[in-house]
Amino acid sequence: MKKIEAVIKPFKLEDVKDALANAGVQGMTVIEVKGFGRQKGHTEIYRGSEYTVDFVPKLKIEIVLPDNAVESAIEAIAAAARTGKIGDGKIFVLPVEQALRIRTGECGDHAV
Amino acid sequence: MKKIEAVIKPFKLEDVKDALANAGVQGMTVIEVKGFGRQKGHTEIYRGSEYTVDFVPKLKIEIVLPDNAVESAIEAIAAAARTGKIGDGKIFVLPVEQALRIRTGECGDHAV
Amino acid sequence: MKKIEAVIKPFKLEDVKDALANAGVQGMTVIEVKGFGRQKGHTEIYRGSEYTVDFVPKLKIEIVLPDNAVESAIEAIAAAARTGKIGDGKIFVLPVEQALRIRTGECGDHAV
Amino acid sequence: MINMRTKLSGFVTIGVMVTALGGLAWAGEALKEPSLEQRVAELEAYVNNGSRLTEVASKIPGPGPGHNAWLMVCAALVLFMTLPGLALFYGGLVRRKNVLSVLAQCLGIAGLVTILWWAVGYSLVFAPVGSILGGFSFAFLNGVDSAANPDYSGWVSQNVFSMYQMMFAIITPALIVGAVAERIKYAAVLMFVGLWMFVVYFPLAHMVWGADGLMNGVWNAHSKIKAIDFAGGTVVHMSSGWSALVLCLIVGKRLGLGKTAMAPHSMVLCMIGTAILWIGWYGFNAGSALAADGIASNAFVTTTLATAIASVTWAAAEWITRGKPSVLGLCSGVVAGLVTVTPACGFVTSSGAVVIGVFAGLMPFLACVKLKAALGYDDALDTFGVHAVGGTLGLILTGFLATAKANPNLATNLGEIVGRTLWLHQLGAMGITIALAVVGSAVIAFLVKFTVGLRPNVEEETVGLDVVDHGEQGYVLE
Amino acid sequence: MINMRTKLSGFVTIGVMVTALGGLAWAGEALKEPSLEQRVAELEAYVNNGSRLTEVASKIPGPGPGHNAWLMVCAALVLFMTLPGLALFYGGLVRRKNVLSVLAQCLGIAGLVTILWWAVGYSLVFAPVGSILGGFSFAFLNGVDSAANPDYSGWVSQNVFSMYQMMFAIITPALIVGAVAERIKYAAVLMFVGLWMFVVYFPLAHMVWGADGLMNGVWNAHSKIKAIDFAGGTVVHMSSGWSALVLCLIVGKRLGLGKTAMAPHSMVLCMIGTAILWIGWYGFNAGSALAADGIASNAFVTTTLATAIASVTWAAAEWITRGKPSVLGLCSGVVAGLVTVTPACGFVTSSGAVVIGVFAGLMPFLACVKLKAALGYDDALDTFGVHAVGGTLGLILTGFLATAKANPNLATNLGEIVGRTLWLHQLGAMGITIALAVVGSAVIAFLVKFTVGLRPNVEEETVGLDVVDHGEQGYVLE
Amino acid sequence: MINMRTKLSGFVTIGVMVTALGGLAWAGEALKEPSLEQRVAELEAYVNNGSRLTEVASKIPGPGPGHNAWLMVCAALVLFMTLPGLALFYGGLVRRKNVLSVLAQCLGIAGLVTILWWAVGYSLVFAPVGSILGGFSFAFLNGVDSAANPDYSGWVSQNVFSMYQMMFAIITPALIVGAVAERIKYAAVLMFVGLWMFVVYFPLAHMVWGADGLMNGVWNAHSKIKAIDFAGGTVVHMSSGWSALVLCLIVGKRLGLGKTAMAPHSMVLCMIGTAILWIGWYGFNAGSALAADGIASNAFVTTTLATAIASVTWAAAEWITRGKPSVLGLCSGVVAGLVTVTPACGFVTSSGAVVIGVFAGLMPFLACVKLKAALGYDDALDTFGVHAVGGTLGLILTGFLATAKANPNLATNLGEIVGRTLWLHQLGAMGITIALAVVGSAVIAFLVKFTVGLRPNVEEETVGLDVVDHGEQGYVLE
Ligand SMILES: Nc1ncnc2c1ncn2[C@@H]1O[C@H](COP(=O)(O)OP(=O)(O)O)[C@@H](O)[C@H]1O
Ligand SMILES: Nc1ncnc2c1ncn2[C@@H]1O[C@H](COP(=O)(O)OP(=O)(O)O)[C@@H](O)[C@H]1O
Ligand SMILES: Nc1ncnc2c1ncn2[C@@H]1O[C@H](COP(=O)(O)OP(=O)(O)O)[C@@H](O)[C@H]1O
Repeated sequence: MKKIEAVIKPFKLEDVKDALANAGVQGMTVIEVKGFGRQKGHTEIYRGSEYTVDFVPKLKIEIVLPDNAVESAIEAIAAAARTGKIGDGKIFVLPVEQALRIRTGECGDHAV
Repeated sequence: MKKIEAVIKPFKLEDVKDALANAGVQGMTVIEVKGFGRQKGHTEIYRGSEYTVDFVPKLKIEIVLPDNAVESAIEAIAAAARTGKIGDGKIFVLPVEQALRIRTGECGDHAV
Repeated sequence: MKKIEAVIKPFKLEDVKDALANAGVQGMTVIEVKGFGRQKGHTEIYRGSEYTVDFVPKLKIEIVLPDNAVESAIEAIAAAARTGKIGDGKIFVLPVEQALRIRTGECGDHAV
Repeated sequence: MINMRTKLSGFVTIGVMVTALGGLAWAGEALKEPSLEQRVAELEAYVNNGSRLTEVASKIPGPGPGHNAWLMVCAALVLFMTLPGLALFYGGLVRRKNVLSVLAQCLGIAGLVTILWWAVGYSLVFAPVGSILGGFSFAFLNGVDSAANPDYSGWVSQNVFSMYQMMFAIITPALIVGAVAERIKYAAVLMFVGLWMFVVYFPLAHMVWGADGLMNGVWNAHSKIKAIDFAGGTVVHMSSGWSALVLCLIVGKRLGLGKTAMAPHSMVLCMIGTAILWIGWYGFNAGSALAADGIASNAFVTTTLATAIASVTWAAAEWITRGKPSVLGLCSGVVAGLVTVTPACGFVTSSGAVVIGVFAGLMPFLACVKLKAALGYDDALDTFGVHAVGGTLGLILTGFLATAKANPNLATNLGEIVGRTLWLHQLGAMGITIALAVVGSAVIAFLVKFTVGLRPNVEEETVGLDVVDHGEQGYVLE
Repeated sequence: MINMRTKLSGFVTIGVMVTALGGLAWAGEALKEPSLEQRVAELEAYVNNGSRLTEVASKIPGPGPGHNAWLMVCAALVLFMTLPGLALFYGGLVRRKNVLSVLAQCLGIAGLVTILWWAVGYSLVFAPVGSILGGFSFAFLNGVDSAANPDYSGWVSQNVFSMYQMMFAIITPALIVGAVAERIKYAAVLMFVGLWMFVVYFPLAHMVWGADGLMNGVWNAHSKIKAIDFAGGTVVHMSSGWSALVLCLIVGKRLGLGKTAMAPHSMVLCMIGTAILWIGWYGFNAGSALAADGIASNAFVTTTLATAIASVTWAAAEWITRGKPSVLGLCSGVVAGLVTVTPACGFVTSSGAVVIGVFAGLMPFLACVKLKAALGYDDALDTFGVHAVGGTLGLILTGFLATAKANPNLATNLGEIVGRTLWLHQLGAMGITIALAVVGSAVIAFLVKFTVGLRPNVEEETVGLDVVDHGEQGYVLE
Repeated sequence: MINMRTKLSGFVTIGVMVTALGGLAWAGEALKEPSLEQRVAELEAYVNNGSRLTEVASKIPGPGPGHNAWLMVCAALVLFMTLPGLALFYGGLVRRKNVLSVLAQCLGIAGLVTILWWAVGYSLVFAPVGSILGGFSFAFLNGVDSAANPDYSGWVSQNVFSMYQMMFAIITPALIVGAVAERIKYAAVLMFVGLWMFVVYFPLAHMVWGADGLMNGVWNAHSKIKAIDFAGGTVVHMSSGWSALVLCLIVGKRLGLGKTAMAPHSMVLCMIGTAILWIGWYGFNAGSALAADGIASNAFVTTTLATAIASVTWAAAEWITRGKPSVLGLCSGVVAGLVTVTPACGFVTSSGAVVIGVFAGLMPFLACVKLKAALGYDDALDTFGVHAVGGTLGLILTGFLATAKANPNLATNLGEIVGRTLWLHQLGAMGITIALAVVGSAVIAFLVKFTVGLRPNVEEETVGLDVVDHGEQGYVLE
């Protein structure tokens, strides 16, 4: 099993979700994160004080899935999340050693 | 070392924390996440507009611990988080290569 | 490639970011988390009710980077985040199998 | 909008007068024109909030502008107490997932009670005749127009008076919801309140404030119980507070109470609500003089002093007993002070108000912090601890502190008992109020329980009432 | 400030009087002293809000305290409706990233309209002479001082009257922004509003409320269209509502509409705003009597009843059609009730108000829920559905329900048509109002579009207007 | 409460009268009955806010309803400014972890000052005799009842007057906390304020507003410094603003200033607070006429114009200098306008107010944006920049713009100097006010520093004052 972690632009979530559903992915977990990278934030001014907010709001999607499903999931995410502008985000793949569905106690590929 | 990532129902946090403490786990990190899976969200209606909120609020617990402690921790979480209803969540185990306690500089199993 | 996950005290973010930039790290993702560990939370009292808030707000920093950059990044984080007081946090290193930049489709070390 | 009414006003006011005096002079039989001296006397009566001339025609038959303006402002202020004052005070204290349910309850009660009040409520409380309940002559606000009703207020339009009183009828049941917050169905709240108005509120309000009410010590010379309650210690606070206790016992505790944290989701909202309650309460207390006269002035002062002192006292008690004064403590003290001075505000001097303020800071503090913990009922937002305890305390203190120095009206029907046995009559009023509230609420609560049901199921209560009962979320902050 | 003005007041008031009566008696030619009987008659005129004596010198030439106090309170209440009432009502309904843009629009409009009103607006609306637009004699508030202007209100300072009216001129364009929220440039809003005041508001306000206005049925005996509009169904709600529709069609839909969720970011703010609107609306409606007299009393009551009933009706409609009554439904009903009763409040009885309340709960509900879905325009916060539909509905219902029983002024110029053909005149006013608003707004919108531009670019709209147009965030909650 | 007081009112008012006139006629020696002409003259005096007859008994010895209603409303409005107005304005500008500490400070100050005011404060400010400080004859509000005190306001109850003035005494020290927000112990705030009232506020208020005050130019013919300050430019804004500067210098900068972001945690709360301040300020400024008369009307207008124009000016300055007008800029402009027009509002015409508005938008803008950056003090929420700068500016502009056209009272004692050397007297008042505030605050601040201590430790400041000092969190949003 692998874990895919994808950082994407927030307004792309719907598209990515749909693309993943089409690719057969049924479950995922989404986290609000702040991204630092090439894409820059904005400046806020409050009376005399100027603050550079140098993070950009992003969403991180985490999916654990069987090895053979990884390729298509990555493609689905990449296609759906791309706008071509800076800040589109990254996809990382990590190894997973074990998985368990709490409700049923199922393990491994069956659990995800 | 391994990292356990468990997605659970928010109101189970207290129980899981206690169970882990009993299993000897002393530290963990908790993140608010949105879950997509079999369990469905709800519908909101604002005047003419209907929105299906199809995520469910969940908590993700992350624990890094020595290899030999993994089994008992998984059992503790699974037991404490189970309600038997859809949406109880998942437990994943990932490999960790290194750990460091910032305060002391300790490394490896001593750091977690 | 490796993924560094560092849990730090929130007010250390600026310092850590700067240290990482000096160490050549250009991108990272930051998540607000709740930490449970040796450092204890606080107590709140509302009329008759007393609540022990036993988590401490922390930030988790996630960086994916080439193997050869890991060492210096860890050192940078550890140095910048240290206050010497309990609760300074942890640094974990996990293996990463693949990385992809969505915008360009670049893979591997070039993507991070 | 814009008017050049000036030229027409003679006409206007005559129109009003005919309606107003209909009961006094038979239509057709005109009253004599007043003399110049009588006209001056009537103008002075306006300034003094004194009685109109009844034996001659009035040249100023409409409402008196200063008093009428004041009561319109006060009516708006009392509505402001509920919307959004109480809604925020309570809404801030619940968990995030239930905040809208509290707002919906306050809004829904405002709507429901308005309809009941318009249809029969006002009549049952303020129409003659009866010592327990009024009649139906004012049903559908029939005949309740811009002329004054001299039984209650000589210089304020009766329709304004009716709205002013309605605002009290709205906030009272809304107070109850604090005790059962986070775990009661919306339909159950509405059904409970609908019945409760008839069984508890309308009779109690008539007995205490109706011109021929059983417990109207100040104005009804024939009242059996010579109790006094300036602005609603019995009718508003005791009735709601004791009913709240009964209802929360029957509804049961919130799921997870004692195990999961149920900290207020926004002390900021709670504080905003508190401040609005304080401001609005001037309409409630000083407005209860039904004129912008010296009695209103006195009530304004006593209200301010008791409230500020109760706030300091409560916070000081926290500081001493636990090391920290809290915003919730300061706010609770404010509300406790306001509640406790309510029955007293028009009858006591500023020194009396200071005494009340100290008691008001201590007793409800003990009730919320010690008594509730000891007895273990789940009065979620302390409606009982603040309103029942504060209201009862205030009623009794009024018995001891009321003085004709503060309010000369006390010298008329009550000259014999003020400063002597008045407190016994207050105890009598206390007994009747508690009995009616407790028995009435218990019966209604069981009725609701076995029809629409009181509680959501466990799943629903866990998810929160906002989504379950209203299909909405309080905040969408991502 | 402390004063011992008592000894000086004779002087004060004479100073005021000279200014005030300048137009009536030539400076230098003193009026005769009044007799005692005349002095008493004038005091009675104050109480009755009747006409002053013009043939003798007045001993009470300044404003009358009860009425003047009332209108100052009402002016503050109407400002309270916009700041923060409407700002929160709208601000809570947008997404988090645009909340400040709504607040900035309300604040900016308040400032801009104040300057225009001071410079020429007040004069164009309330100075003689003209049936479509007033003159320039009051420009820069020249001569508008603390004396009353008997053309409009005999016992209120004209400068207070001018501020009271200004608060209406502020809230009206602020209503429009609801339709185009979340996707219009700040500069575009200000430019649109600046022009719109001259093209739509000032003429319309003069026609309906100006003493010599074309559609001022109540007070202008020579008006062509004998329409009535007590507090602004045409001037405020129809004008803003119909303009909003036009503007939102020209601006276009929000990016992602129908695809991404655009749920209100804070129903709590929205409810606070609603409650403040309700409270403030007493200043709007009852204040439109321009005195604390019986007509104000009546307007207070009709406003309350229609509002509460519309709120219940809207929520009941939701409960029936979708199974859940929502806080937004209760709030929308409140606003719809307030809007719909606005033109009627001073002309109908409490029974009439109940009828209005029921319609006000149903028709705007249908407009917001069914009509908008059917036609597909993006009236983001339902300015059209509530204000245009409610205002138009109210105007027409007023035609049928107005009665001299509620307001004897209707018997003067309109005795022949009230209860008969009045509704035809109302239709006439409706036609002119809609035509002016629609055509005027379309022209201005295109003007703005081709100069400063209406919309931010896609990137900016995605990020949100708060950061883009104001460099700020609504909440920093980490 | 319901009343049939009409029949009793003669009695009531006589009771009041005996108390009220105690000082004029020896008890026992009854005044003569007034003639009909005198009775009419006294009624006219009520309408005009003129002086009562003193040589005969009054038939209307209580407060006058229009004026009394107005001042009760105004007292409530001024309290509304602090609770929750200022609390939200400041609370929104701090970081989330300190929001409750600001609310607690405002609430605690309200309670503390009420107790001091009741005990001796009112007496020290308004009781005779002394040019620097009053006496003790009104201690514990002794003798301060519903009758008017003709030294200050002829037609308003003295107890209402005392509460109205108390609301000023509450908001003034509450303004100071803005400068030291986020880094001062709760106990330190309370101790500082407790002492500051005696050292700075009570003397200053007496000197400026006391009938025999040193700097009461308008009413005290024997005043040494013939300064004028209508609603508190010196007493409220300069005193708090200059004290704030001193205190924030002694307390020191916030930890991490300049390094970590300290953006306002909720501009929405800040805007709500601003709007409430604006509304409440009508009570502050127009209420300072102590009557609903023409001077109040004028103050209402000048306040509105200056405020709106300052808001536009500040935002325009931002737009020009940085490309974006911000909500904080619009709000800051509103407050700056209100502050600056405060000393002037009852003395200048509407044209004067426009001039003040422009200056009020520019000078505090420069002070907050440029001066603070240049000098580097940490006036966290700009109490100095807005209140000291605005108040001082307003005081001086009043010296130039005041005119008897706006307020005929200026012609009595000040006829010689208004329009000529008045500004020199204003400078004198400025000097005394700044000296007293700066020296007094410095001494008290060091006293607090070396007893209870001023600052929390580093750990506590990092965690935030809400949890540390109050054991609560502002929001629990999970
Ligand atoms: N090395 C990294 N490790 C973890 N997250 C990263 C890394 N680099 C970038 N990110 C995440 O990806 C987001 C997009 O990266 P950015 O450099 O802005 O654009 P792009 O991916 O188009 O080059 C960042 O906001 C950050 O959240
Ligand atoms: N493949 C997956 N990868 C990551 N997280 C998942 C995955 N599948 C489910 N989850 C998480 O687990 C939660 C529970 O899953 P769900 O399918 O609703 O119930 P159950 O685990 O009982 O089958 C989801 O809300 C989501 O957060
Ligand atoms: N075993 C663990 N797995 C994951 N996170 C941990 C673990 N132990 C500690 N943490 C995180 O590190 C933070 C700091 O740990 P703590 O024990 O309080 O202090 P210290 O690191 O100085 O010993 C915790 O708040 C928690 O977020």
